[in-house]
Amino acid sequence: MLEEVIIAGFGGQGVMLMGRLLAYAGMLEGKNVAWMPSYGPEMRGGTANCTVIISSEEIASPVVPYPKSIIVMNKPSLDKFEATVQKDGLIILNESLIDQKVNRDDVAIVRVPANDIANQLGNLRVANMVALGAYIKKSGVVKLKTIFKALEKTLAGRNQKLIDLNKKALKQGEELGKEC
Amino acid sequence: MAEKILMKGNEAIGEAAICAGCRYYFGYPITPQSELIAYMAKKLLKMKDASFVQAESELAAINMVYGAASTGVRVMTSSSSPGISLMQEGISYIACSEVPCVVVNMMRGGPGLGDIQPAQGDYFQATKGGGHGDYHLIVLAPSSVQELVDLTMDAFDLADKYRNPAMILGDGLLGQMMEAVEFKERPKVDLPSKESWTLVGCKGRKPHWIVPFNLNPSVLEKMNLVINEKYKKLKEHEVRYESINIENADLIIVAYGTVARIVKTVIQKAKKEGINIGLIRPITLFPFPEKIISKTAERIKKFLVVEMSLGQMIEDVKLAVNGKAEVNFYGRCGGIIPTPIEILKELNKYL
Amino acid sequence: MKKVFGRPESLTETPFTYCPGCHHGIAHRLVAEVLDEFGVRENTIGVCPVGCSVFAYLFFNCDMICAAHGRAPAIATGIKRSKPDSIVFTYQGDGDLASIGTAEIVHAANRGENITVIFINNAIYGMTGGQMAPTTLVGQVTQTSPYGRDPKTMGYPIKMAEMLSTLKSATYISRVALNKPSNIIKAKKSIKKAFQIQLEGKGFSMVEILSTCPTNWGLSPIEASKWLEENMIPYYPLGEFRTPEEVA
Amino acid sequence: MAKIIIDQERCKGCELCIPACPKHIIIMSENFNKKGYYPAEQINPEECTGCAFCALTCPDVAIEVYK
Repeated sequence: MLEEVIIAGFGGQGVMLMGRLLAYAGMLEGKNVAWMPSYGPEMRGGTANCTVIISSEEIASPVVPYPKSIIVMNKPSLDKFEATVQKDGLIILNESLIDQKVNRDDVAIVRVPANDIANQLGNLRVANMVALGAYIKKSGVVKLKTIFKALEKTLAGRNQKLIDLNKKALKQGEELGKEC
Repeated sequence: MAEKILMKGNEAIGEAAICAGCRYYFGYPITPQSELIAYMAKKLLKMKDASFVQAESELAAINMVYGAASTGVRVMTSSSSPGISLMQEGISYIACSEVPCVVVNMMRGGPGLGDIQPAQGDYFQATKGGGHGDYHLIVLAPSSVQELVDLTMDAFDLADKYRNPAMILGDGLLGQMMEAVEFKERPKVDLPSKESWTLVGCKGRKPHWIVPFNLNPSVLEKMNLVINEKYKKLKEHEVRYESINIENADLIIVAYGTVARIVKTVIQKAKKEGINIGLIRPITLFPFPEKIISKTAERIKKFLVVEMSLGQMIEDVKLAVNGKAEVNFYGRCGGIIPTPIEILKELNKYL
Repeated sequence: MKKVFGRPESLTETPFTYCPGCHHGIAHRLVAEVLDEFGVRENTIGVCPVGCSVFAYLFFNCDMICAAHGRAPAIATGIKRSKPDSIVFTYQGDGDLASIGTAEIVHAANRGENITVIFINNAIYGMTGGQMAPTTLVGQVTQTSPYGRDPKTMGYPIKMAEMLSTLKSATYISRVALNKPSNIIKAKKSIKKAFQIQLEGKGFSMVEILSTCPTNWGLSPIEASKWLEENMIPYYPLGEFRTPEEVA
Repeated sequence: MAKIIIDQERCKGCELCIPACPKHIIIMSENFNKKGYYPAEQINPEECTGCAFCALTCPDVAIEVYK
């Protein structure tokens, strides 16, 4: 198997963390993984993105111009990456912040009101986990259980409440991934 | 088996250095390798018999390395292209003094201040000396985070073995990306004692001198010849490369580091189109794997060199091929990474 | 009769290569005597610079390393950090310390590196044949200030001891001269104090030594000593600019 | 009783020891040494007090003092 996903949003939306959790989970499930950020001034400006590759084979190019999936957390990210998604690929979009139509009819699209759900959970910052939960369910690339494990390792030392909240958000996202 | 850890390239180098016994680091922040200096600060400032200094400049940093190395400890610095240029003075002195150390260059786009995206424009600087005078570094070119780990550890051994500075030549992409790595147990290597030359106080012996000059030309020539003997030995014993499908390919691509990984995707794509491509990936850039290239050129008559520069390693490939095959070039520069599709398009021109 | 003055053990037998009357020899001897008196010769690592004293490794009877021009304090930092129980000193001229190596000396002092710096200020570049130094006096004629140093375009001579004594981490900074026996005795005391501070682990120490360069000044050694007294000392006052008492 | 020994071959004839001597008993030799310098030499040795000012001033560590 080979999954190549680009996760994009604005700085502060936690897209880098989403990617890292995904890569971590891939590793825990015995796959080859690569996580690559777009670094530099871009990180401080409007958009940030990272690429995650999960593969049962040796990972060749870490640069992915045409990903199988994208998770876009804001409008500029959809504008930037919409056209690059491979045919029969997957777009997870944050419906809360993106009101425009997607012009692709050859890919699966999952709309997630990530910010709204996060808001209901009491912390806007877990919108990223909602979107990630939906992506995990839809793509099946790793198990949600493994993401939980990765979460515990990554956020080790932080308070348990925060981990529980993130898990809750992931589960809500998973539900949304099921529905479509 | 050691546990796998998900790590950023830059941090993996730092951990590998510490595993290799490096307790001294002197450096100056520069993108895209700043995670490495931060990692060393975090670790070394809490360790006993260790030291970390954020130097006032790269110039000072490399000279702190020079000083520490002269006492016989394992020591490292790291930077990216413009910072490495500033270090050249010190590197030349270190090479002349035959003092081992490890220098990491995570290359970025140049020349000048350039940009902060990955590039391979420092190949000439790294492999031809870089500073003034006749000297070479041992240059290792990793192409994955695991190799950053393994080659960093090897770099310390090679530096000690040959009393010569060794360089890890990576790029911003390798430094920034995360992959799963293992810090494997390594077999003990027999390395020469440093006792005969280190500066540790002259108790019970004559003073040692570390002197990177001699105003008598015939003595200086002899010093150069002694150093040159090491380069011959390096060429004989330490050449490393990876080869894929070089027995009966239609065309051989020569690429190193990040580009070599992209080329692996090209090879997969080409195979689907019925094109048979081989790869020679130099792992040591100095000593350069000229023999395998020369041997392959007797059989396969088409070569394509791909670099993130406007053509630097191609000169070494041409010297190795020595007219026996056609050598073509494709490169991007300024921080642009070539895509598999454009390389595929390019190589179709030569088939 | 007992020998009361002779060659210190911390100097090799090699005759100095300096010009007749050059004060480098006196400064070398004083440092060597201090190393002898503390009994630390076998635990000392010296860093020599680029300039006339590039050959200092031939004269000091301890482990020695040659630095690139200006970089001695950085090398000394590396040595001291990796071998903190050793005694480390740099021996630098005014081109080395006050021009090309200003960054290195300022930051070594500012980090409070536990090293001792011997800084020879003779107001001129000696080895390259008498060009203007950052410490060349106003009006002083050199190869590159043939009409005298003009502060309008060449700036004023840098007072390194005063400059560095503004740094909180510098523990001991003094200026001495070698132009007559009484000053030489004071210089020795100051150098001893500087090394004492290093031995006690108290941090950065520097002794600026006003010295002559008869050859490039175009004066006899005796005239040069007089010139130093009349011209250098008024601009570069002698004394201690920073002492451990102040730091504490 | 005091005495100095000037190493004639180390001396570069810089003359710094001459004004340093409070007894004015050091002069320059009329014979040059192997390096071609006129080295310093002592006259009236009985007047020497062993103050060592000459040795202190000598940049070539060419003077030994005995007391």
